Amino acid sequence: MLRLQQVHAGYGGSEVLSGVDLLLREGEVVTLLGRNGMGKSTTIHCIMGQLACRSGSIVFDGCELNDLPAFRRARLGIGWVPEERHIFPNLSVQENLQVAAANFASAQQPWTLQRVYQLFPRLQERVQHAGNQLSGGEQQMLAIARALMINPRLLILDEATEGLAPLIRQEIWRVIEQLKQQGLSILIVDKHIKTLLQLADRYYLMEKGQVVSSGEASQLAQDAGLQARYLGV
Amino acid sequence: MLLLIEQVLNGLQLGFMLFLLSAGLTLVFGVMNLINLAHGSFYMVGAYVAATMIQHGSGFALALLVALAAAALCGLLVEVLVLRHLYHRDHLDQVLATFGLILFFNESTRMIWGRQPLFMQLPEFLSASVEILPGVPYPLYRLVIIGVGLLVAVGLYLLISHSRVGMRIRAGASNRDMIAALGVNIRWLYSLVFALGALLAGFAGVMAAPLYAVESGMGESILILTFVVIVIGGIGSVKGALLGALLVGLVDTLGRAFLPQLLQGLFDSSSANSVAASLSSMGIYLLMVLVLAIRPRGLFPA
Amino acid sequence: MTEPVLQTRDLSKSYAGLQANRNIHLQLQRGEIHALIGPNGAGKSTLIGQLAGEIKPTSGQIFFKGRDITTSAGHARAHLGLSRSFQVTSVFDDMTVLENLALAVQAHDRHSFRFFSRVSQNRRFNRPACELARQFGLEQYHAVLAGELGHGEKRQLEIAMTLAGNPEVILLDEPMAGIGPGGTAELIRLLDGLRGQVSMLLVEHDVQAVFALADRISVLVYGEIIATGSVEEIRANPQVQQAYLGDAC
Amino acid sequence: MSRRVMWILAGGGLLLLALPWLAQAMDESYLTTTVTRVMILAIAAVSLDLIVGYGAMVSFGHAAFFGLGAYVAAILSHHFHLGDALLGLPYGIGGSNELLLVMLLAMLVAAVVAALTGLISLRTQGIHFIMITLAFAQMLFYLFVSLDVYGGEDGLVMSGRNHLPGIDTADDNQFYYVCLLALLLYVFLARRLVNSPFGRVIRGSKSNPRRMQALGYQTYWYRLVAYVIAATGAALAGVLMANMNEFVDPGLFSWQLSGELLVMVILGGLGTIYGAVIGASVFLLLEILLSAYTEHWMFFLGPFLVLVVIYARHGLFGLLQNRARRND
Repeated sequence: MLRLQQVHAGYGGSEVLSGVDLLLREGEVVTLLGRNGMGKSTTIHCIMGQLACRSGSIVFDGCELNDLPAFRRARLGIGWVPEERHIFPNLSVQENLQVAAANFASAQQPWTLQRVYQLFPRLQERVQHAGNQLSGGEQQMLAIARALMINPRLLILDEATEGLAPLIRQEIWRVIEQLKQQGLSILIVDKHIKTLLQLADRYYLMEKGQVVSSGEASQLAQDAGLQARYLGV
Repeated sequence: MLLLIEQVLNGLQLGFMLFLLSAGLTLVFGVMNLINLAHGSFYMVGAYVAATMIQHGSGFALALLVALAAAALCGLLVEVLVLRHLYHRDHLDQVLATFGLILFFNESTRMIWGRQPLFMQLPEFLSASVEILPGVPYPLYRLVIIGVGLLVAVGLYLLISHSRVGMRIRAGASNRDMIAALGVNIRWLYSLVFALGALLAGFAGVMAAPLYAVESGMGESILILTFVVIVIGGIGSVKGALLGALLVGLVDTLGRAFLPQLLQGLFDSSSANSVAASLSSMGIYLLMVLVLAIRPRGLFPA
Repeated sequence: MTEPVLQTRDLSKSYAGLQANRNIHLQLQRGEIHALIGPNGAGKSTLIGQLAGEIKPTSGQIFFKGRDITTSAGHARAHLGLSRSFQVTSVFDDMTVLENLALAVQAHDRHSFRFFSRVSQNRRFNRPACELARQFGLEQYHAVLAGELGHGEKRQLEIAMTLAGNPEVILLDEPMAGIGPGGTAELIRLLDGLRGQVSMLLVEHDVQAVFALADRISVLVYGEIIATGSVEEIRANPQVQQAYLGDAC
Repeated sequence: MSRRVMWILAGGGLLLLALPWLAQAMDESYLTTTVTRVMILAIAAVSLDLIVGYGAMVSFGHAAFFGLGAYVAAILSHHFHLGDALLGLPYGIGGSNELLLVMLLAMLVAAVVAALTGLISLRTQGIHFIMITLAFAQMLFYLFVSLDVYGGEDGLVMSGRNHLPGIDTADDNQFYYVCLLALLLYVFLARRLVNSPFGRVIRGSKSNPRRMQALGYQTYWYRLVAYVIAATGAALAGVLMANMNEFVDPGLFSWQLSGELLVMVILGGLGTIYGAVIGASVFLLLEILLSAYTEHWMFFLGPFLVLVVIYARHGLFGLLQNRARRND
């Protein structure tokens, strides 16, 4: 469904990605691992069109994404929950959701406000609050809910639970699990490796802008040596 | 007292006209972060087209429609041909380019319509006076401008606060990249906002045509006032533009009307007149300096 | 124990109802490298901003060399000897490396209302600037525009500028961000070389760098310091494991 | 700066030096006064470049100081010829006709006004700064429109140019050299200024104000002084302009003139000093050339400016430097 081949990219004079290969099949949950600054977010920015690739190709559903502006990529059915969340601060919760609402990918069972509120009951309590009045956890829920409102076929979560209190974190994991059950393809980045490896089907491990290891998530879960080498402290 | 009511109405009329101009300008600035000095040109286009239509015997409604379309079209062309290349540029580049556009538009109108100002006749049904109070007649047309301004204000409020497009405009103003990542075609949205702003400016031009001389360069004198309005109101805020426009309209009109009398108590009449004249012309600028000295980002910073 | 060179008392900051940090007691001893770690959004940048004078605390006090500087402006703190670096590299892109450093040196002159002399030939600024460049391995870049430097060199310049005028305390905001392992090793070596010369408050995500450098570590979570101690103490602290290191180790 | 650019500048300088002779030889003596006007506006443009190009303080009211300088000259001359005192004060300061003294006073007045308005303006940033500087200029514009004592809207005629020892300022050629000297001196001083310790602080404040604060600079005061210095430059140009035309009117304060000064600076290339001179020359000469062919010259000048913005991102001087660099 999504295939990256030899993607190179960077900011200004520095190269952050030096040849990233990645594959994600329909219905799969794939996690992108690695320490800070290894190129996970940059990879996602390239997929979303926030950063231009210098070379290489990114294909989604048979479409070469490199030629497409960001909004076309979204319309192909890629939902994005950015690391910084980027909630629209001056819009209410409901407006943050409505602003995105669209069914470009013509989903069978489109997401509606009701469905989203079912998923995140907490958001329903705060419908009229402005985006900048929400707590970090609520913002994260809203960011996920907003991405769902465009009825994506692939959901990309960058630092899905960073900086969140444990209870909220569990809530987010529960929702992601639920989305997985519904058959949504997911590409996810997070720091909570254990939880991630239980959730994900496969993993990609990044180091210095390249994928250094990939495979079944369950395998990595057992490979303490590999974990320590690339992820440990 | 009667004079006061009349002058307040005059002030409101000027205020609402300024609002029509400021709304578009402030939106364009707030959403696209673009300084457009050529905004007054759309006002001029609206006035010229309407005046010409009327001179050739067209009805007022038709003239209005064609003028609005012309202004919006000009706006669209300017956005697509020139300004689109400047969104990521320095404000200075935008100032230079739109200054160039002013020269172009002013000279174009001179080439088409000549140097003589045009005058636009009011249609009869608008040229009447109404008694606002027993024995106090007031030109209907000015009241119509106030009414139209109010309607546009309400319309814009509904559009921006309660429609999908409005949500996108507000969202785009705070985070352009995110709104694009949600599948919104930001280019198209920008063109739309820009054309809407141009249309409102053209509308103001049509409204102004019967009151003032229609001439090349008419856009610039009012443009400066418009900038004062949006800076006072807080750039990017339509609410601020409304408040700022009414403030500027009232301060300017009332200052001109009453300052000479007020100052006559202090000075002898000839110097009172001259001081009053300069003070009342400076009034709105004093207002702006005062507002910015206290709130450097205007009354309603977006 | 001697009096800390920099300390905070009950420092708090809230933005429109959101608590960024709360009741921070932090003590930086003279000469130590003190690391501040914690997840994103834990309030580290807010704390640095408060210490540097860019963010006004809602309540609490900051003491520098025994003196209450809570209300001093940022530039005044710099003159007292409290200097900072930025998380996003913040150099003067349109000036050369040497100009960047010389400008940092010049800041410690009494004033710069000198309108006629050629600043590029000013020895008093250039000599310490060259010295800093040498110390940070930037000699070969003297005449290169800072904007054209590689990311790692830019980082080094960023920190070199912080050291102009011999400050007593430097606040380093994520110096290792995005410079790759080679650059990190080099920077660790450089900072290690400064040990004892200058006290450092180091905000850093790269825990390995932190463990290599820090004398003491404070852990900031949800705006509060949940632990302070030596590297071993922090590594062993179960609360820290849970809150920050997550289940990664 | 590359050698080729140096040659071009030197060539331009020589041409300027020889211009009055050339003009006479070609029997086109109006050229001399035209170029005098260009040089005077170039001084004003250079002074604007000091703050816009080096300090990112985009003033849309620079003409205010230009106008102030001009009016100081005209008013002093007015009282000098009437033989009465300023502001009707019985024992007050009288008028003056000494060019150097007039210049000094004009710069002083501009400095005071700039300091007062700058105190407020510099609290704002970006577009707000643009607009507040415009507001102050408009206020002065209306002030002088209503000052009936000094001609109000109609302006004030000077009875002859100011006096300069040893020089007949009434002679257009000699006045030309006075202005040329003023321009060269001013460019020299401006170059020294931007390369001084103060200049580097101003450049730093433009490039990264937050870092400047963190380094220990109180940027506000440096910016204010730069603003005042720039104002005095414009006032100097204003004095010369009043002398050249022997006439002043409130149009000298107009926002159009402020806008044109900005255009000259951007057109020439920001933050280079020489660029401002080139920009002023090209803008005014283009205006003169085009208007010789068509009365609708603005129809062509407008799009030209747009094209310069879109395609020559660092102005004409930048274009020149780039070409030189490519050829070297």
